[in-house]
Amino acid sequence: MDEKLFLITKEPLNIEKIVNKVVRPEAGAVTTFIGTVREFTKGKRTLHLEYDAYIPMAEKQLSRIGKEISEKWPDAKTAISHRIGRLDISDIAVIIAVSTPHRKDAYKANEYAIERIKQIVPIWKKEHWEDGEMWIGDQLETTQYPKGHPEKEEVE
Amino acid sequence: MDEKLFLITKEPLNIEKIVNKVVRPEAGAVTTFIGTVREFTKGKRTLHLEYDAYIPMAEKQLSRIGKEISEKWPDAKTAISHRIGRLDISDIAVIIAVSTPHRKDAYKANEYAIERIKQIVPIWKKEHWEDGEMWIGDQLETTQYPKGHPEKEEVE
Amino acid sequence: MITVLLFAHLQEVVGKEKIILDHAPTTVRELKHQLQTRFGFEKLDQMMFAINEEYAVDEDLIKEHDTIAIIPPVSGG
Amino acid sequence: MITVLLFAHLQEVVGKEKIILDHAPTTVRELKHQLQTRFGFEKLDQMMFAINEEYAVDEDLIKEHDTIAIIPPVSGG
Repeated sequence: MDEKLFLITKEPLNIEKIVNKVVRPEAGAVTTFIGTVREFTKGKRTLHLEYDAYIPMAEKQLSRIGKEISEKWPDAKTAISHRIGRLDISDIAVIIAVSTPHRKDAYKANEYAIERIKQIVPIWKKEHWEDGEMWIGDQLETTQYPKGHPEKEEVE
Repeated sequence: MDEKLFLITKEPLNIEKIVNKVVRPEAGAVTTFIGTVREFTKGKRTLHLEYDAYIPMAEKQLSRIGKEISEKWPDAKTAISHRIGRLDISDIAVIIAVSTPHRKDAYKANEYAIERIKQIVPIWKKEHWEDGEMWIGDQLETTQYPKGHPEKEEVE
Repeated sequence: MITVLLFAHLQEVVGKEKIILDHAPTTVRELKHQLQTRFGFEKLDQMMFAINEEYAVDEDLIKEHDTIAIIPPVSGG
Repeated sequence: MITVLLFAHLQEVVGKEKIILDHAPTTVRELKHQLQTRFGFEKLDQMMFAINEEYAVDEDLIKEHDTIAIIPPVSGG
């Protein structure tokens, strides 16, 4: 199960395990992005977080991001795991690992992955503060989907 | 000893351990760069590598890179470990971990670190091929140090 | 019959993980209309919709036994 | 007396990890000159030099008991 390259899981994430999914003799560089639960956002203190996902679709979307990366950077190999359920401060929510023969691509492809996750993967975060809680939507705050769907180039 | 943020070591590198040196409640993003031994470079097959370092100076230079990063990205925290001695294919030679409150900085600061390592840290790699061996110099192949020293902005 | 899956705050507001509709609306647009008029859903223009785990546009057709998901702006990562 | 540390291919070519000089040359430039004439070192212009673990330029002064390192182009990472 957790040998999947693209995984949504309730279990704590292990960096080593995810990196090992992409390490290859022909790759000299692996970049990882590790998203952890931050305590303060714009001065407001988070007690803990809760993540929900449309699991089968989220895994499909993660794997589509992997495919997009392979199209843009043909020698890249990508693995992404996202945790759901309750997470405490400094817990790891997401790990993206990308291996490439040369390092510049590994950085670019990795950053591409996190941006795409925030656009197209059906995962939602609920913030729990001292004085309340809220499901957070549209972190990028750049798109409003006036037509009820992402633009063509975002979903194709 | 291996709680040092900037370390040269003969021991295998552990990603989790190095990431944990920079995880903080105020940081939501950690990027890592993991440099592994690549089997083929420009079509030539590497059997294994050997790294040598001027250890005390190399650790000083790594820690100077950490300081440079803190000047450019004041909220960043950096840890770097570089392994020396004999390394086989896919072994990890270097791990750079950078945590920041926001992700864009974590990518930029991390990439800055690997570029600087290749400029100013006294570590040398010896390639062992099927038909010979050689100490590799000046991987960037951009500088020749005609004056016998790096330019001012590189060492200050 | 179609299934409409709810997530995040929608799931909490409606108090259910899914809604079962006896008759499949013809399109996503028609489904949105029904959700608004029959169930009082608001701000559906800010939601994405998926049919069988793939993003769908207003014009996409809905078939019997399809699974539709209402997808609020995502906030993973 | 000063110590001159050698690394990588220089260490192998010379067959030693360091050279001890009885008298400290006055500057890095003067040291380079001695290394060339007395020990036959080549391509020193392509090397960096460090005095006591800090990069040094040709004009930098060398003192008694300093540790000098000859630093070939680096290839870590």
